[in-house]
Amino acid sequence: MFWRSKRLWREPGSLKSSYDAVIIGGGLHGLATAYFLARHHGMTDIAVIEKNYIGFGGAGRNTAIVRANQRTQENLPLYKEALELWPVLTRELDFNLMFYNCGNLNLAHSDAAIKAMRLQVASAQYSGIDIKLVDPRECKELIPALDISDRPRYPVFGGMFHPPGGIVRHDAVVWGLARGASKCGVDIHQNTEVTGIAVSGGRVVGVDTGRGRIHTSRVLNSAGGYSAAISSGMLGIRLPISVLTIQAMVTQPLKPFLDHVVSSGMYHCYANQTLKGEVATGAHMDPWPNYTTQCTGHYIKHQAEALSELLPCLRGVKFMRHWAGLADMTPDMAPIMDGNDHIRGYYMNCGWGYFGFKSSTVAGKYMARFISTGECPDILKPFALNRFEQHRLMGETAALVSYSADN
Amino acid sequence: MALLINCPVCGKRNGYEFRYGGEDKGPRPDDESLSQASWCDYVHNNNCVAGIQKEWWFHKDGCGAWFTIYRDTRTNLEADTSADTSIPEVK
Amino acid sequence: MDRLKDLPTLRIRTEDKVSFKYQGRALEALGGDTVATALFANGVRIFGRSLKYHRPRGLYSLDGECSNTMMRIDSVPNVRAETTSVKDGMNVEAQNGLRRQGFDPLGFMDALSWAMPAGFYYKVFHKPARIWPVAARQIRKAAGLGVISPDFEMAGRYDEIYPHADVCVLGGGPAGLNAALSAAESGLSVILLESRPWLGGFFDYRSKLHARAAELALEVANNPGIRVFTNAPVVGTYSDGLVTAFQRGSKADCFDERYIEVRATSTVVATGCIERPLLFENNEKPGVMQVGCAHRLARSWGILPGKKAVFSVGHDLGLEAAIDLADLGLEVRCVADVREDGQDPRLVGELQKRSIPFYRGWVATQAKGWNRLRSVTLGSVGGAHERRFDCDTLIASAGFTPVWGPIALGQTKMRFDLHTGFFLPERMPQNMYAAGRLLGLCDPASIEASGRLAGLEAAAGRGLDVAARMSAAREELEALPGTVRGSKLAMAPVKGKKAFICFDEDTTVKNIDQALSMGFDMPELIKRFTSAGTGPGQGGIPGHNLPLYVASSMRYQGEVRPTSMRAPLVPVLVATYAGANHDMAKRTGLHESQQAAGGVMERVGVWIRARRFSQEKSARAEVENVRNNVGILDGSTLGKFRIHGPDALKALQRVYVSDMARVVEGRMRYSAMCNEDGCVIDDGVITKLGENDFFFTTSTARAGVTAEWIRYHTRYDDWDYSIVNLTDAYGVINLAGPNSRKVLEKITDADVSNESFPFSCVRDFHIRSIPVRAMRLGFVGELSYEFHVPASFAQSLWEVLEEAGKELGMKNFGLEAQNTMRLEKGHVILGSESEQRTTLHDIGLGGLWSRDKARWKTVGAVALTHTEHQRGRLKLVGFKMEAPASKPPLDGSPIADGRVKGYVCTARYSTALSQPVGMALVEDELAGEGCRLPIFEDDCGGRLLYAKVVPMPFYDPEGKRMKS
Amino acid sequence: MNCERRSPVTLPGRPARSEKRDGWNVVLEYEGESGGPLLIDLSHGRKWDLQDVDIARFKPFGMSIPDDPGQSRLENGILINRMGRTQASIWRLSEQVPDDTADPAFTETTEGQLLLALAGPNIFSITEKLTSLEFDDSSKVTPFLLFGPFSHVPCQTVVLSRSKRDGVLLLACSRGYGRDMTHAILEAGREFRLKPGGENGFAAAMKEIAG
Repeated sequence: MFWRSKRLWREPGSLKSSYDAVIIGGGLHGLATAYFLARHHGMTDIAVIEKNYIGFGGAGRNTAIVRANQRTQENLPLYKEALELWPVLTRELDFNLMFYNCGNLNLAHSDAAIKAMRLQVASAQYSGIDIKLVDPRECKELIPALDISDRPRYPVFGGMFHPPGGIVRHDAVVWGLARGASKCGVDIHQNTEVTGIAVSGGRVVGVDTGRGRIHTSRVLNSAGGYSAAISSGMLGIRLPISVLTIQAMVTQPLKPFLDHVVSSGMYHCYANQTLKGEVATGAHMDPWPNYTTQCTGHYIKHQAEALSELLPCLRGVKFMRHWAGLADMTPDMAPIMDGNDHIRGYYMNCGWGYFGFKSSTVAGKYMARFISTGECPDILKPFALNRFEQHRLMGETAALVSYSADN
Repeated sequence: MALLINCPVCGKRNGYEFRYGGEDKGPRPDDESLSQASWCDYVHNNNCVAGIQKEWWFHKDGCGAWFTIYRDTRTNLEADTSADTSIPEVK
Repeated sequence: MDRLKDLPTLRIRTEDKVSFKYQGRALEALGGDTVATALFANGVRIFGRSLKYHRPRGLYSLDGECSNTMMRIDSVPNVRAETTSVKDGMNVEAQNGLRRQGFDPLGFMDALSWAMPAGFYYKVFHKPARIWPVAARQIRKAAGLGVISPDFEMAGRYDEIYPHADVCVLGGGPAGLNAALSAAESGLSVILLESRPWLGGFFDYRSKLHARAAELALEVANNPGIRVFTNAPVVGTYSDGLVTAFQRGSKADCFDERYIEVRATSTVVATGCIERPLLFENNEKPGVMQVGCAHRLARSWGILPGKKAVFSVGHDLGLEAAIDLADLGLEVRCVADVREDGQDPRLVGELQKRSIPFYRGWVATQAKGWNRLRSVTLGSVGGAHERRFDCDTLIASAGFTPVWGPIALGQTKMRFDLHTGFFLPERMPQNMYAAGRLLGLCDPASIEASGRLAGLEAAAGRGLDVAARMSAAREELEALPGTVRGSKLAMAPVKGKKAFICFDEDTTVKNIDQALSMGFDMPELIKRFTSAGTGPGQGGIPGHNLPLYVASSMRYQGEVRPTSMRAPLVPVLVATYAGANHDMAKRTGLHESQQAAGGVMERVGVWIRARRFSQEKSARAEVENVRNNVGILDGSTLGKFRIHGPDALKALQRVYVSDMARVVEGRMRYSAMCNEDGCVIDDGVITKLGENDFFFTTSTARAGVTAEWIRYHTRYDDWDYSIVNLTDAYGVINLAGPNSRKVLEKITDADVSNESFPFSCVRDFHIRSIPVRAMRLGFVGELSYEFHVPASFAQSLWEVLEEAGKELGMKNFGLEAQNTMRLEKGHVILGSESEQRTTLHDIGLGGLWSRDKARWKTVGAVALTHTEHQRGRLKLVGFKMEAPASKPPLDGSPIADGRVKGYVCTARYSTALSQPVGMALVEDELAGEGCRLPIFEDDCGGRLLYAKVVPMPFYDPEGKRMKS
Repeated sequence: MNCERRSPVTLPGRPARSEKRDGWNVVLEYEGESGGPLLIDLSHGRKWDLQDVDIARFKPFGMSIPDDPGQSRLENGILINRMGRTQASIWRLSEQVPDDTADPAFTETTEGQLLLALAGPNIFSITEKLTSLEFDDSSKVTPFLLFGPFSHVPCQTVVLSRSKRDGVLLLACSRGYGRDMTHAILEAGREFRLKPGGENGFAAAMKEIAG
């Protein structure tokens, strides 16, 4: 009765020889930009080109956590708006994105961490975001499985609770945006790999793909983990990005016992229970660049060690599936949204690291405005590439970089 | 993956004993010759090659040596480059 | 139920009675039973309810390929009853609403399945928006299988091992055993991992091959080069020969489960096959089971699977099982074989001999019954003929599917092989060899030969010269029967709604059709859309059928590829992965005495240190004691290094911002290190020991990476210098306060007067007979000595000082008191008064930078030049509150003036000044003296605190006290 | 005044015999040592770090430095471990020999390190529960040095002798880890009846190696 067994998005068939804009990457940022361009800016002659299938990369590999408790006022409004967009898009796309608004609890395990959290909490409150500091007892009330005794090597000192956050069904976002964009006329070309970006006279003139040249004057590089390789390999623009593997895993499904997303920077660990009942957990990165998306035994063991202390009841639960994705990390853990500058018509939206999911829709919204007008919207200006040469890193990480030789 | 890194002192070891030290960019240019842009390029920017790159590693849990290897970022395997001179040295 | 007796293949000990509880009932099992066989022997047929439709589910396989038999055992959820040995006193409970057998209040869900097509949730519950939160809660309640209590404490002992071998053989069946033997006979060390409790694989339970299995197992056990782990499922394979597994311990072991990480040069994969489920209507009814399940149930555990059985199979093992089970007393109503031809004629003859009707080219199309199977309809593969049989058991199997997880995890692509009907690797991963049934072999001799060959291949891969033996083994294998033609049937010829492709997720063939029609045309995407294969069975049931079915569908254009394999290949307890999880922290030589003195100990990086010595958070008494009297602090965690050699000075010039050539013997120099961005990463003092011989200190946090840092930044220079990390070699005791000299004078003969040992100098002398290097520093702003003492003497020195300070009332102080006092002095702690983007200039330490040493290419110097006069940066300032009676603002509170313009780094009540003081990083427009800082604390309800920028230091600005 | 020197660890055993040596309290023997492997605290033994580009020119205690990193040399109770191109560690495992380390290229590291010995049956079954380092690498000749993590802590380990699972192994790590490292080893060794051993037990094992 409910079912219309129709394709969710059109099969575009052959690749046209020209488009008004070409978007590299059929991930969330690419699809969202295409959707906003087509639906809100009247640019419908758009190709999204994707090497694999849509949602193959980070879009389908993240653990779907959404929140708006960033540290700096440059980031806060962006993430705040992103959070507010889920219900809007659910309605607009007529597709249930399954935003489960369960709230996020971040734990602090030292006075210094409490201090860092206070800055985050108060800054967010100042920006009108709902968040508060909580003490260990309140943490325990929120997450009864939490060990707040002094048994763990890093006892819980407190935390910050952020009710508007939660989790979203990531695949639904991919499919919903693809369907929405496709309905507005966007062509989604899967199994189509970009092989070059043609520039003439300082302007973008085309995109070469495994299926031929597309003439276009506007191209967006939103290829996630591959953005930096595309930028340096095809345009000679080297970016301050390292592409690292980030791993995550789920346990077997359980009846609900974990009602909020819980995370701990100290333990490099977050956990949340999906609507299916699985506990999804991850957080740490393998600190060497690679494109393999391979998992490591080391990592899943580390995760088990961390969970054993943080949420000890999980010791009786089994891991079921472990996977990895790519994170394009910048030195200040903030993205690069820039373009139409040295090369007219070339736009980039990359360097999201592991924040790419929660921000995808809002980044798409403003990148669409940027591309359609050629003028960078104010909200994106702080994310310009030149901040790195001007020694103005964003300050999204509270801690001193403990050590990273390559930065 | 079980990244193995070949330490010139200790031999093949678990990659987690090491710390990655970045793409090999050569010695830093003299202070005077660095503009903001070229400074940034040396310090922050990377090639991010999906392929073989020359890179630095440090044996932190072992002998404490810094050394370079060639590694294929698509497989995480160390590359035998003895016969291959086509791998570009990064500027 | 009476067990079959006197079978040589039995794995139960009839004299060994085990009692356990199931759903509150006391039941009896035999030694050697798994929970599943024990329950089955006790007449349990419904083991669980399915996740979505609450359909009754029974015993289907015996190796845990699906969630049918997952139980809650001793409060641990989702335990596979098939692979868990039953133990005395065990408490077994069924999951997912199965309160009593045969009744489930949510059983009606099955009737509603038509309303829940694939991707159902994406299409509903979001209009109107307000119903979604309610729906989400309901979905959550209905989802999930097991129950875990938040306060559950996992019992048991868990540890880990990291063994090495030349060859790691996965699977202890006939191929694996032979591989292990031939590798070991070549002189290699071998580790053999077998998930079942015994070796022998599919030889073990078969009447004619059982003896051979025992013979091989004995040979392996007697070979000193082979280390066998039974009860040890492989969970992951990784590149470079890493294999992870775990072992279930027995009573005799010192562990319940043990995490295993094997490092081997070569890996032989001999994991055999599991059965490929037959897709037909109600193909998962209790009473439907796989061939191996039925056969092993009888042969290993002495239990007949039912009374009247129908067989619908696609391979000779099915025929063999039918014959054998018939001989053991099962009434076999008929045997259907999906193959038109190709059967072993001998087996067909045996069926005839027993008058068992045999249908070639027939297959089960429908099972009937609710809680129990009542009848089965068989049909010809073409769909032309049909017959119904009453029975209580249907033994069904479409064919085999190789257990290729360990190969697929080795990063190789799997492709469909038309002959065997298997997914086989396009190429074997490096140093990995395959043997046995997973190649498609079925003949016992061929399987053994392929194992021997694989063992030799592994030996050759290890560099041994076994070429002659290898070619002999290859010839032997080639002379034997090759791979068996597999059944390619994807689906029985029915238009069923309830043909389940994935039991765990209740995904039907129809759901797959729906997904295909919506444009999901790749198995991997269909998996995501329909959840097929994402359940606790780890894809064991749908792993083969899903891609095969998709490929057989007209819509699919691409090459048939299975969905991705992911570790762990079998579910592993978090406790098992965590293993021993030893807590490794560093303690100073004074740890015990600090603790005994009431120190509140905390982790600080890798160390454990005393934060304070009372429960009073501000440690005010400790502060006052240091300010007015004398206190003592354990500072041993400070980083300490010696750098020496001809180029030592050059190396220091490279990393320190100051000119290190100006460090002279006998005096300390304070300086800082920056990263290339000009941001301060460390500070400390440098002292000169001799020509190109220096001793320097670093912050606690940096001690572990300092040598690495210096070596990194000189890596192109080929400089000759040596660094020795002496952090642990010296205890550091800080004696501070106006009375500290009085204490020191009592216990040393050295002249410690201000004249001969002034501020910022360093002296070596003895305290009693203990050698110390003393430094006069002023971090807390009082007369203060920092004693560096050989670590073995640290506790003794502490005792000497304590004794000497007793009459003055000397007391311990901790990090919190130190923090307050250094704040009063305006001294920074990196990470506290700085963040990632804070430069030396920002923090007010620009004066340390010596700009005339460009030739040393000092790390950070270029950025310091670029940023020296840059506007719009956060600068460190001192502040006092406008209302001196106000409380100190909380650390981390933003300075908010229309927008966030900085934040409070540290603020404390200063007893010495009788008012709060603090430091903040603020935008330079607010950094001028007298600027007003509006402070926005969290939960302040819009009421700001106001501070004003004042010069630092707050306390003793001339530094008279510390220089006194 | 009591100016004794303290080892980073106190082993959980009852000393049967001990002696004062240079301020250290050295346990020579613990009660009930016999049978099973021993864990012996040798932290009081003097240790030096030697670094020089031309390291081969040094002859500490009259011994030449092993040629290649990873090689060790044991003579008259002096163990020299070649750590790298320019670095060696020298451990004095016996009191019999006078010092010979005055050159500035030497830095005494006695105080900075925990030094333990594992000796007896099954010690490599114990170590494999704590590290993935490969002590049974047949290409290495005893004594040899392996640098690497034990239970995540960087260690210098020297295999003095080995046969199957048995042998004598030395382990050095940062002093601060003393308590937790000892605890981890004893925990791992429990199934093999690992016990605290006195210095005499080590001397006996050394004699066996020399013999």
